[in-house]
Amino acid sequence: DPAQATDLHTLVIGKSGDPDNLDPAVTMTNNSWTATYPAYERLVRFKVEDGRGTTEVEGELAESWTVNEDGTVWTFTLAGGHKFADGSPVDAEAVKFSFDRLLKIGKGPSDVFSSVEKVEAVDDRTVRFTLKEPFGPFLSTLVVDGAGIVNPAVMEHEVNGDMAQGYLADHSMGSGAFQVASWEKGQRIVMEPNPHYGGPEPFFEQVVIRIVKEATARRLQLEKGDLDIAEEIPVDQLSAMAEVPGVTIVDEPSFYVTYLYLNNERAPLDNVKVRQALSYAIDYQGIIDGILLGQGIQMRGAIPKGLWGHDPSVMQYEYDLEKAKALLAEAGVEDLKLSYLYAKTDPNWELIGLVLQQNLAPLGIEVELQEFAYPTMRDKLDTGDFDIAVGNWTPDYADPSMFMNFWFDSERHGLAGNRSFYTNPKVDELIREAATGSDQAERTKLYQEAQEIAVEEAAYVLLFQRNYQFAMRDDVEGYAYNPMLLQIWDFARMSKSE
Amino acid sequence: MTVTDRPETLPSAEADTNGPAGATSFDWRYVWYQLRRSPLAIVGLVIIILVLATMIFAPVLAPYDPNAINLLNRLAAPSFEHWFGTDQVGRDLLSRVIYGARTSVTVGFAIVGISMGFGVVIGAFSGLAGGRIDTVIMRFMDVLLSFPSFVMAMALAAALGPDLINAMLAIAVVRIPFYVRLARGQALSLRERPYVKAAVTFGSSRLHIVRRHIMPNSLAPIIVQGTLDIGVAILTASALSFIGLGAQQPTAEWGAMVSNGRDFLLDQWWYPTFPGLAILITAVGFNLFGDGLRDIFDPRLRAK
Amino acid sequence: MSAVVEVRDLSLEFPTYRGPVHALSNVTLSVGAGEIVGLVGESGCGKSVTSMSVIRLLPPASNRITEGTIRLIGRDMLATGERELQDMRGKLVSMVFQEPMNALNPTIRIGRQITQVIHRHERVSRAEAEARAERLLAEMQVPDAKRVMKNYPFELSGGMRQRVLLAMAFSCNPKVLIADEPTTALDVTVQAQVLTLLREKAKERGTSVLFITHDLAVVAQLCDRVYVMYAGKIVEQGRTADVLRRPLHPYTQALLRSLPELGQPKQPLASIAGTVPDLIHPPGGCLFRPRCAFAHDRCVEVPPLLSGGGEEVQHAAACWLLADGHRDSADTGRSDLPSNEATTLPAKPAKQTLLTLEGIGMRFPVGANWRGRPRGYVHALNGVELEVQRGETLGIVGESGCGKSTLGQIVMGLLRPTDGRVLFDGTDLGNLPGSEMRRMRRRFQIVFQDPQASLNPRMTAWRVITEPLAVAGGRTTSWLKGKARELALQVGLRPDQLERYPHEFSGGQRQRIAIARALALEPELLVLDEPTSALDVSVQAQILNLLLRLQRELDLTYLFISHNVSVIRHVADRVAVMYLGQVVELGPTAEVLNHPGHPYTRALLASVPSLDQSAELAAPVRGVELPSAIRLPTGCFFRERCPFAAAGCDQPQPLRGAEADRHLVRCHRTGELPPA
Amino acid sequence: MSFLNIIRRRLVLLIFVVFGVSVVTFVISHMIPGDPARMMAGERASDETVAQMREALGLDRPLHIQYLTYVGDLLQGDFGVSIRTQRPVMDDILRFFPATIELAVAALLFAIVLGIPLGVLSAVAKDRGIDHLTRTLSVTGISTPAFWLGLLLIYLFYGQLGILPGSGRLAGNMSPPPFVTGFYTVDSLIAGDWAALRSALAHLILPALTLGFIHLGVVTRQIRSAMLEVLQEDYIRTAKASGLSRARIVLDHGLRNALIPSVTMIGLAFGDLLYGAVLTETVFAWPGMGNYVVESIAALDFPAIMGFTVVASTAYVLLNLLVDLTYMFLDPQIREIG
Ligand SMILES: Nc1ncnc2c1ncn2[C@@H]1O[C@H](COP(=O)(O)OP(=O)(O)OP(=O)(O)O)[C@@H](O)[C@H]1O
Ligand SMILES: Nc1ncnc2c1ncn2[C@@H]1O[C@H](COP(=O)(O)OP(=O)(O)OP(=O)(O)O)[C@@H](O)[C@H]1O
Ligand SMILES: [Mg+2]
Ligand SMILES: [Mg+2]
Repeated sequence: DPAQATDLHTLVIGKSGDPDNLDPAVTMTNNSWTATYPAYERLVRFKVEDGRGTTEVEGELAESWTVNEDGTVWTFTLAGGHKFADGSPVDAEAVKFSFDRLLKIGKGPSDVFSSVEKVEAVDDRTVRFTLKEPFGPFLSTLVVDGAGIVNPAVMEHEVNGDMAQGYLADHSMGSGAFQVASWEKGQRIVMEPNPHYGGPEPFFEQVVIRIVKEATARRLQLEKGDLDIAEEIPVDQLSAMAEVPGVTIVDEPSFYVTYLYLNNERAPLDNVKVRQALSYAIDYQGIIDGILLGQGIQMRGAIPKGLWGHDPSVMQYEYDLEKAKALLAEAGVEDLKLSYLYAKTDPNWELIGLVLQQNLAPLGIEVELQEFAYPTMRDKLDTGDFDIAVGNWTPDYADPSMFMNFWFDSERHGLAGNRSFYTNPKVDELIREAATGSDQAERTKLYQEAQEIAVEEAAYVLLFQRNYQFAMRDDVEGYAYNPMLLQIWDFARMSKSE
Repeated sequence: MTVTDRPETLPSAEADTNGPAGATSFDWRYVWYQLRRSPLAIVGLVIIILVLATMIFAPVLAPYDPNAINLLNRLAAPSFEHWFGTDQVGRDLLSRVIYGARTSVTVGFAIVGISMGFGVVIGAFSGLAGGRIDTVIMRFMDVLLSFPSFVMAMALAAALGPDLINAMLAIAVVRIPFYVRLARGQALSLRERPYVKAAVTFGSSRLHIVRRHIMPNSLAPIIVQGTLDIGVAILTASALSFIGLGAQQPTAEWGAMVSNGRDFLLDQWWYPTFPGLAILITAVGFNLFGDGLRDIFDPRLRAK
Repeated sequence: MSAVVEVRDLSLEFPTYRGPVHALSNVTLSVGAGEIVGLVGESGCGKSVTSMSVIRLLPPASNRITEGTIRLIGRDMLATGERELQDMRGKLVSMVFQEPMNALNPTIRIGRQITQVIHRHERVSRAEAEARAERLLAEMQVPDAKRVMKNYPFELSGGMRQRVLLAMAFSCNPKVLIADEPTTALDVTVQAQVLTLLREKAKERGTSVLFITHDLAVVAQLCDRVYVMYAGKIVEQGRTADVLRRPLHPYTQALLRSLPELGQPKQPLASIAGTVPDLIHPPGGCLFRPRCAFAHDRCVEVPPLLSGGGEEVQHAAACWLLADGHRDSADTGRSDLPSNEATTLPAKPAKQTLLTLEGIGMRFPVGANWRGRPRGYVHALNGVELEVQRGETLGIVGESGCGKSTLGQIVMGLLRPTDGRVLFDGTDLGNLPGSEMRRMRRRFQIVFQDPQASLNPRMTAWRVITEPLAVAGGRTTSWLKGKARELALQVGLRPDQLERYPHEFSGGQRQRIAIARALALEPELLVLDEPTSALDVSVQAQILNLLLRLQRELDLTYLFISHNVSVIRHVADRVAVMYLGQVVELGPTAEVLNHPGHPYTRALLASVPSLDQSAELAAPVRGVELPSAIRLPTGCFFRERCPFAAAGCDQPQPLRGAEADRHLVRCHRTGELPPA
Repeated sequence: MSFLNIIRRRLVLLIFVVFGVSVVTFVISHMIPGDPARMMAGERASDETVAQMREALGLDRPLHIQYLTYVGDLLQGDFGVSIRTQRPVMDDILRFFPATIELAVAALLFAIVLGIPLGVLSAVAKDRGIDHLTRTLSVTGISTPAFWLGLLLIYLFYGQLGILPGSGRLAGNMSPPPFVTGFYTVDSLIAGDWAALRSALAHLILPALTLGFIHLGVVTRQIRSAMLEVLQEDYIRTAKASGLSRARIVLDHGLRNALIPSVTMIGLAFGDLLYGAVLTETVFAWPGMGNYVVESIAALDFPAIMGFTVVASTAYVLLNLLVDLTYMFLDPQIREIG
């Protein structure tokens, strides 16, 4: 039995990368959210039912809310009793301050709230958001990390009008259960309980987030009990780890999807037949079995399984070489040479490229692998300088618009999302209408209609919806998986058994 | 005719009482003799020959197509079918290590060739020209030498796009100053040799002096340095590949293979181990042989 | 007399890649108590190997002693262990080596290097050791010993260093001192001082000395007895006077006769043909046989040492002639001296100036200050005025560093003088355009000192020789080869060897190649920068003969640079004596050398050791260091070292002479000097 | 050459190097596709957000203005803001620098302490068994890919034997000692925190060994060849002829002189440690500059890369200066004449 290397009241998480910045108005990475999400509270949060997170929201700081007729004015009533780590209460002013700050700083996280026109503190416990136009997913956007409520006292640390960005980059000033106590760059972040936390007293006296870059090392440390949780274990090692006594593998379906962009504006992929041929030529199950070791499912439509709006009956391409050949012949193209654009960001991308090379060879298509640094790759994506590229996508908030509107709206050509340069006016119309509506059933219908067209036109090759996995000591309790909160743990509700 | 003026017709006139050939002259018998006495250099030579043979006969030696993937046979342990096991897309590692010799050794030679070629020409010219031109060139080289070379290579490779050719160029560029210095030093010292001065006295052109006197006589130390450098170049190129800035898939390259295999070290130790060993052995070969050559050619180390 | 050093039948070989080098074969020698014994021979004959073997200093792995014994003060050195050997070295026997420049550790202070040796062998306190070291230095005539103790070697001149090494060698009062060419690298004036010192101290302390040299004159001045070595063998031994006066072995005879001091000026010397045998494949029997004028059938057997008979004790030589009674003295037998036909010098043509040097000055920058400017200048030449007449040989003589080579290079246009002009045949070389300069260059050529370094090791002999012609272009290989053959014959090389590379030739042959190359363009003037100083005397004689013959045949003009007064005396028509970058005396050779007018010339001549034992070796300059060429002295440059310095010497001296431009001297006291 | 002269030359060189490095990195950074503003704004940012960002960063201004601004800031110690971490580059570098130096010093100590005796031994026993062994070791050191050796050591000492930690600078449950030098080993010693000292040392061993092994080879080889050269100098013969003991000859006369040329070599090797550090730090997740720059390069975070290269090359030039001065100090010929 491996020794209990960590304290009972300390939780140690091993992650592969250092957070970049701890300011919720600045950071855009999951690695940072591991620390920032628990350090701040938001107006709403995801519900937990039967120990599992759902994509539905409930109040966190907010007790209740109302929305006006046309969906442009949202009024929240705060619950009270929530306090920042310095003991000051979380009031309407603080909410207004946080959103004003977010929008003023104007970095990545503010983008979700571009529809917000103004935020007003009506009284101590009432805040009112006015939107420029109705925005269906507004409520669900309030759970994102950027919507964390920051203590206005932070302004004491402002330097040269930076709205305290310098300070918050490596400190926290929220009302969440744990606050950042120290951060040795590249090594670890130590979090300690917020003495004024409004919720029940947490079990842990300390949470340590350690940066262990090598997967191998993370694995060894977890097996030895130096870590309680180890993120990002390569699939190949999961089965071996599962055998180790004291280790549990958390393995859950996620909204994390991987797909291929086909450049819809560049010959020959502007030909729908060619795109369809490619979609038929790929050995989906082979990829899932071979690369993910079966830890995933083939995508069916753009909206992943588990998210509302998912359509279990939409058409799914399957590996059919004959059909692919036929379609290609119909398109009248041969001896194709296509580039495959990828980066090292996701190790699977390279493997997918290798499989693609192998899969398309029988069609007489030669695939050239082109690897670039991720920023370069993105630039090429932005400008459409590729034939085939690979991409991963997770939703920021739990709404099908995260997929449908981002992926298919022709206005988003070259932006994150529609990197296939897909254009279909009918689809545009459907998804735009769906985005502004506030009735879930109505919206579902519109999205499914649009999805059917887009899938038929094979704008993307929809590869797989991957499982989310990490390894955990089996004495860690209270973890509730939520597909929207990858790499985020609710430390306040977790504990360890003796 | 008097005794004093008779041509030396004696059979023993070949006498070279000063022992082995002069400091820079080349005597194959001497080289061979020294090599034989230096078992390590022989080991190096044998390794180099083996590596070169592997490189040339890769298609014959490799049991499989190095790029054929087989997702059903991923990460197979070494066995009779796959002596070195397979990688995470089921490619035969032995075949990839064998083909890797082509990439790595070619890259090594290319890097040294490029940096040596440019370096020697610039250095010889600079040394012979002297004066202001020399000063400017050498200051420039000083600057280049002070560059954090590996990081520059990394940045260049990253910016130009990770690619073996770019990595090669990047490494070659930052190595040029070494050869410039070496060749310039040679030129400076040879410039003072009486035979070069003599050549000046009968009106030789600068080109003649460089071609006939400087180049042939500065070659030995430069070649020795080059041999040693091939090992370094192979290591550097594989290091760039290791951090993902060198060879691209599906090219078989040792550094990239170690890099890909590092995550599998614990359960599939063979994956990073064999390509790493290949780098090590090849570099050892060139270094041992280069060391041996240096001992032979370095006049300072010659027994008096 | 009990021998302190006794080497018997010592044979030693070095294994090499071409086979074993038989460096010593059956060497037998002994040194008695208090005796100074010389070991002479040409380069590579095994002198150093012998001396190093005596104290077992050769790295054991590099050589093999095949037979023989070595006894030192009664101890069998071949049976002594390394520890004991270490105890003996420095205490019972010490050694002084040739290169004082490198023989001291550059990073340790002089004082410590000496006390280290004392501490090693004697248990004395630090203070005592230091006091003793200082006393020793003072004894070795090191001025300001206290300061020198704190100096590093590079701060001392060569002569000083050799004194320090002597102090080290004498520090533990050894019974035996082995000196391996201790003065070869020194200037003659310094050599004279060091030799005098060595002899005095050895006699004072009763130390036996084994003195190794290639210079017979030094032996004459220093040694009681002498051994002559040839190709790893002792060929002759005896009292110095006997050996030098009545050499028994043909080699010794020939060697003596090839010395320029014994020849007639401008007449061919009796050189020894051929070269030293290859010690890897030595000829059987007598090793000198292939070069010996008296070789006969018996010589295929190894000759033993045979007494020369007569009243001379221990005078013996390894030559069958002595046994067979073919001859009994050097005066009989065939003479190698050429007939007198060459002695009639061709009549000098009317005076015609070929080369004129006008106020030549040359400064080299040294060091650099923080702004990158030179911190000072070496004043290598300071206003040299010379004229060379067509057809004559102008000799330039002077000690190391006096600017001889610099002058040669300026004449050749290899260096551009900082002041003054060089006129060749009336044309100022300083402002010739490139192409004309190139054409002009063909009319004067140079031969350098080190024949090895003057030939490109990667060119075959014929390419080297014809390089000047090939540079001009437009010649076929066969034409060039033909030309090379002609030139080779002219300088006495075998044409069939022309495909070889320089390292396959002997030193003398290489110098012939260099001369052939210089002749290729049929120049009028040859600058000869110490063309023989890297060669053995026997080979030197060959080259000098060759040069004299070529001058006659081709009507050449020579600027002959040398530090060797005898060589200059032999070849030069006129001589210029240089000191610190100035010509201090100039005139016809015989006149200058027989009636020197400048105190420096006198000192120089007095320092040259003579074969005549009765001529006492003198150390006539004051023991002051040679002034630095960076901070030149004021007034007469020789003032500080001059035994005749007087008022007025602090003024710069012009070259002046009684008979205008026949014999010029840069000294205002010339007339007042006592007769030499 | 005088001390002042050396210093002057190095400082002038430094100006050129910094200028050169900044120009080259600046050019490279503008050669690459990829818009820093977009990178900073985040994946899904709208065009307005990006434009706003670009303006804030001054990226909308002409290139030469951007360069001048950059150099101007540089001279004031302002290296700009990292794209990746969005923090001042200088802060980041200062934070990571001590870790790298600690590792490099440890590696160099290992290499020197072991390499000098080995080199001496090898030279003294030239062409004998021990020489072959030492040379094999040193050539292996020089030829070993650091990244691979690191992996093997982790596998062995951490994975299989479990006796040494395989990554990081300190056990995860420990707080670093109060900052004095930035070296955890030294700082924990100062603070008297033995547990931290033990942990810091344990964490240092494998990376230092990995990095040091290469340099062990370099040092051994250098000392050997310098010793061989020195041992056949005439003054060694003089020492032998004076009966000095072998140890004294080898160590006092031999090593003393062999060290002088070796100082330069070893000093430059220290500069090369940076190269090794990049790889070693990656493998051992050592939170130092190497690691930082690899990540910056992966993200094409050019303000960070430029900052790093400027600092690294400055350090390199200063190191060279130090080496030159040491060399001058060791060589009496230069020291005394000045
Ligand atoms: N280590 C060695 N290996 C091979 N041959 C050697 C070695 N040392 C000396 N010899 C050879 O032994 C012979 C005698 O050399 P030694 O040094 O004794 O000559 P020397 O008389 O001292 O000459 P010099 O006047 O040039 O000093 C030479 O032929 C030389 O080439
Ligand atoms: N290139 C140079 N740079 C600096 N100093 C020089 C240079 N060449 C010669 N010297 C100096 O000039 C002086 C004269 O040197 P030169 O070589 O002409 O003397 P030399 O009489 O030929 O001596 P030797 O007999 O030793 O050959 C010496 O002090 C020498 O150190
Ligand atoms: Mg000798
Ligand atoms: Mg000279």
